[in-house]
Amino acid sequence: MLWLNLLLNGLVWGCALGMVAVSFSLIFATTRFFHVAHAAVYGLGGYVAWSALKHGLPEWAALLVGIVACGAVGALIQKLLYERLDRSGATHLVILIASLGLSAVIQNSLAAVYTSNVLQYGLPWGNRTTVIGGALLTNTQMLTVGFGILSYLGAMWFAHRTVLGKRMRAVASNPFLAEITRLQPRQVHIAVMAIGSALVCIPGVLVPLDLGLQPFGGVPILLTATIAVIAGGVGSISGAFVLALVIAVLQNLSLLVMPGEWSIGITFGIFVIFMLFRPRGLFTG
Amino acid sequence: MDFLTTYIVLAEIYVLLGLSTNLLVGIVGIFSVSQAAVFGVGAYLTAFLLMHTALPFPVAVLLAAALCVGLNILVTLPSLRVSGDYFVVTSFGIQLLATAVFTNWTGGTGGANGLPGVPAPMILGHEFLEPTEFIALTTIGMGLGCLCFWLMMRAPFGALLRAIREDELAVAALGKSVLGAKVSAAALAGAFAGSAGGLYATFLSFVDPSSFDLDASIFLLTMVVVGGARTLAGSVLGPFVLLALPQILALIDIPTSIAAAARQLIYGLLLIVFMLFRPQGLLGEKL
Amino acid sequence: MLRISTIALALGLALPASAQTIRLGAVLPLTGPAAVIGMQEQRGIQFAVDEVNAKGGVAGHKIEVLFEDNQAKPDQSVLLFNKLVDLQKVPAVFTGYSGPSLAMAPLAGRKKTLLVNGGAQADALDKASPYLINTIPVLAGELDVLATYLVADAGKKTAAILFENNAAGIAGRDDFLGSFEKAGGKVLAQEPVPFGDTNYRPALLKLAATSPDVVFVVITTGTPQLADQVRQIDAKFTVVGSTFFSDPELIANPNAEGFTHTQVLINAPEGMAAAFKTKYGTEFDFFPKQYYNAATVVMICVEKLLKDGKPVTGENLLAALKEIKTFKGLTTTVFNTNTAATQINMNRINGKQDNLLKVIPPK
Amino acid sequence: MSAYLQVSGLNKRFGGLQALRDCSFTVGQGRITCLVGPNGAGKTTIFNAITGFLVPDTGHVEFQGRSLDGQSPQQIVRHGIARTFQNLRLFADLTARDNVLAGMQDHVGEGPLGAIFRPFHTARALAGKRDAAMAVLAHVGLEDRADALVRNLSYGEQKLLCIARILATGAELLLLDEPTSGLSGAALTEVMALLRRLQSEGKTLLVVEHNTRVVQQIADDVLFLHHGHLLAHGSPAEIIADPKLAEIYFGGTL
Repeated sequence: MLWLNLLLNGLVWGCALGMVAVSFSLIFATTRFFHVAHAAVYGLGGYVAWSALKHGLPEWAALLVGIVACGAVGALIQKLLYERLDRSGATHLVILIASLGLSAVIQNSLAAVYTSNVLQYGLPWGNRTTVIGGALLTNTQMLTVGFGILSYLGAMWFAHRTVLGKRMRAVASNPFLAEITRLQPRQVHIAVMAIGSALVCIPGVLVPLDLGLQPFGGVPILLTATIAVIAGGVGSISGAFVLALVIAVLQNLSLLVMPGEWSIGITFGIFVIFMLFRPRGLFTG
Repeated sequence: MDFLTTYIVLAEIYVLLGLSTNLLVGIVGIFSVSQAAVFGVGAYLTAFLLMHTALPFPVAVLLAAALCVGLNILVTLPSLRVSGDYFVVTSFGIQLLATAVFTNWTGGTGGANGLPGVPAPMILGHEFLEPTEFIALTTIGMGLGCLCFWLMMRAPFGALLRAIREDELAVAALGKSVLGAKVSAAALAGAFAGSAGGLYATFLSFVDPSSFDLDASIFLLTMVVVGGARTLAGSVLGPFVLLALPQILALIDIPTSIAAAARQLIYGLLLIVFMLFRPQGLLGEKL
Repeated sequence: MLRISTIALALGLALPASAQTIRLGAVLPLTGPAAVIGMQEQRGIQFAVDEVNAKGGVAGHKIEVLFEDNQAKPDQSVLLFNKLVDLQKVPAVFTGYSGPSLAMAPLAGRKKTLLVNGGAQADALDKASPYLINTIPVLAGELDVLATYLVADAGKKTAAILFENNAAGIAGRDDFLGSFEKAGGKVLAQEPVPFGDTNYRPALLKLAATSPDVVFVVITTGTPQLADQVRQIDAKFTVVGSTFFSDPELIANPNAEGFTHTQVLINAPEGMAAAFKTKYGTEFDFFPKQYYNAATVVMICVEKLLKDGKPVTGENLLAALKEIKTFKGLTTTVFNTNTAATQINMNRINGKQDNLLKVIPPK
Repeated sequence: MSAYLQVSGLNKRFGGLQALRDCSFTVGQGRITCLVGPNGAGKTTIFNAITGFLVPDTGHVEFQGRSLDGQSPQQIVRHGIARTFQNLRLFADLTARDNVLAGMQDHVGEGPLGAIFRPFHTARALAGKRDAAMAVLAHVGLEDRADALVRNLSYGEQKLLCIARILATGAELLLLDEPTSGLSGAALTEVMALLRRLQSEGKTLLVVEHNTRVVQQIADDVLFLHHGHLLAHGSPAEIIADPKLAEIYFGGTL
């Protein structure tokens, strides 16, 4: 039953994609900056964890080091680059170009330091498989699903239950009002960039654990994730996660009816048509 | 000195693309990240016409440019329904869709193998093979492009586009068709990109999807922004500077093993520095 | 080990201390997704040249290779080719990847500069230009050997193909499809994978569903990830591949057990592989070896011209190559045409060893 | 023969809000009619409905006997109706002259083909239009500020430029959205004088106005709008004298 395997594979990939989409959605909805360098931070997380592992830290500690590092880098990016640009009245295009430049800087630094070869984490337990309902799942895949759901629930809890989360949604819903009230949007932006960047480290480690580490690996994943965010309705965390799952499953199941090379093209094709009729996304937040 | 003439020929082709991108992104304010896709269609179509039909070079390029006019209008129409940030992602989508078609439609575009053996331009019996000859074609092409851009900006059409960029509603209230102006601008931008594609394919005699992917679109955007947004001078300066940059950076002797990655890193740094301290680029106006 | 150094010593020519350095060019993808191969190719060339220079160079002349990064794009390749030929007056340029090589081929002919491809195997390269020489057999020759071995010797009837969606992958698919069906087999299905994407699982699942005897895989990077994923989906078919499978990292991977592949015979003496690893920290695998061999071929031609007192130009290099015809670098490379014919072995990976099954001499 | 401008039975609902409720009125040619009413009474909504920016749920608009229903803003401007905006919406980065030029109709070279293939004709025509723009600026007293960027003009000057810009369209019915708001002293009198002068030159003005003293000085007729419905109409004296309207408008007598 090829379709079951493809479906499962799609759900696993959807969870990884969902984590990238949710983290991007948190940032994009609040700051409205098109943070393309999120793909580079995703890559950075994987390499930091890889180095921590090579220096003898246990797996969970290496992941933690990656998460903290990405969070710090996210906050720094907001403080030193985006905030300064925003204050000097930069338009969204200017901020996007700066973000593209930053992405090139980070990814090429990784390529210079770690070479462009496909690196392995070399953790044998990652590949061991267990049979679930007639389909084979590796430990890494199960971890990805686990972390995916955890991240989604965590993001929802954060956005709706915590004070900072509520402030974040306030700033997202009315940036102008936030400016003049005591919400201090600048602080919220830094916090949300830190949290979003920290969260993206998790898929940044789990995906390469399964598929190998490459410096330029983050860009295709982020583009698909932005589609999930936009199609799901900016600001809606559920929208982002659900759409990520839908896109991933569709991409995998599309193999049943067509050769693989068209699955990416089809995804973007459907998205472009979708945007023409539903410009504000499904679950407008 | 083929190296210098090749650099100038490529820069002049990219100036045509710079005019196209500047017109859309800088002047009309449609933030398109898919100009390289239209450039690609121009290149593939010209190559196809020259390789499979008896059409002379000028007719093939004009035909390709005409189709790109239509294509660019189609590509920019969504921007009328979809606002700023959302259009960026749609534009990313269009570019990736085009790359998927270039890479997989082996029948038409030669797929990932690309299309080797594109014949050199043949005008009035003279074959433009060497860069020293080809430079005449690109100089004329660029000249015509700049002339059109300059005339257009001086005419009421340019004033109308600038007004639209500031406040579409006010322009409509003054009895002007905003849609008509945007479609005309997209048509002009398409003609520039299509003809640039034709020149590119016949100069290299080989085209493959790598020249028309997302990186290429981002490179076009960066050329316009660094050279200078919204001005003719910016559209001309940008390509010459950014094409020379890798050669200039090559003069700094970095250990070969990381030299290339370091150069791309410096390239990225330049982008950030420009956006922080001179967002209007070298010769442009504020975006 | 190298014949060149021994000849130079034997002649004991008292050459002027600062004999003029001979400069060669190289246009390779050193950044971007294609860099993973371009960098290995660069290391292969540099390693061969450093070794020769350490022993006094070619007939006393030091060799220097100028590397340019084309990011695997044709316009950059043409620009940098012209730069190397015009400014640095190099007589020969190394290239990788089919696209850029095809873009530079007409220029090489017009400028009479030797264009040396040591890694790309697309069939179009064979006749692209008289000045484009391929020191690695085009894929068609290699896959013909593989297909006939699978059907005739191993009795396999049905196959499926997993190919990377780029020039090398598509060439591989077309050649294997032709050869396997000519040899009497039947290809049930084929599935592409985007270049640079190491997520093979969906494609493998689809191919496994057609339950073929073998799955032919033509991908340039990520072979270890492929092996892991084949085991993860508990696939019943045997995995077969081309010479890209002779990658030490893959051979050492337990999941690669039973992988059968052709190998363009190019093995490095023990000391060299270790020396390469200490110098660059990466394996002396397929691409570095191929470009080490390509560099050796070019240097042997240079040495012949110097000995005959002829100027080292592209034209003379091509003539020298045609004259020498058979080269004893890392492997015996025979140039009946522009594309080398080399000995091809059939190997199977067992117990982390790449065991020889059958030897097929160059035709 | 129906009135110069005939608005009948306009209704428009935005979700819960009934912005226009069976609103009907007429405007006489050559008269200055003031549209008065508390904030949110639907005054700007009426302007949007007349000028084609808003399609009413029901109701009709007729201008000089010709129906405007379903016509695009461009077509309506061609018929001779032009409006200004409460928040001005001038082109800040363009000069005063360019703002007026943007309002002028039938430019040669306003499309790409004309601009590129008939450059000399375009240049000549543009020179003519520039002089016409100067005349319009002179008409409103801004001739010495022609080349100043809008962002460098005073608020009063910007208000005058808004009127100049719609004059450039050649419209005969001018819909002015609070032309005097935020002005006082000399600037206020200057604008009021301009409005009267425009009337004397045959223009018809429909003016949204809050300042009752201005209404008294310039209005021929007054339309009192409340909750999207025409509550009353008549001479300024009648409307202002009516205690009920004052109650609604000010919550107390004048």
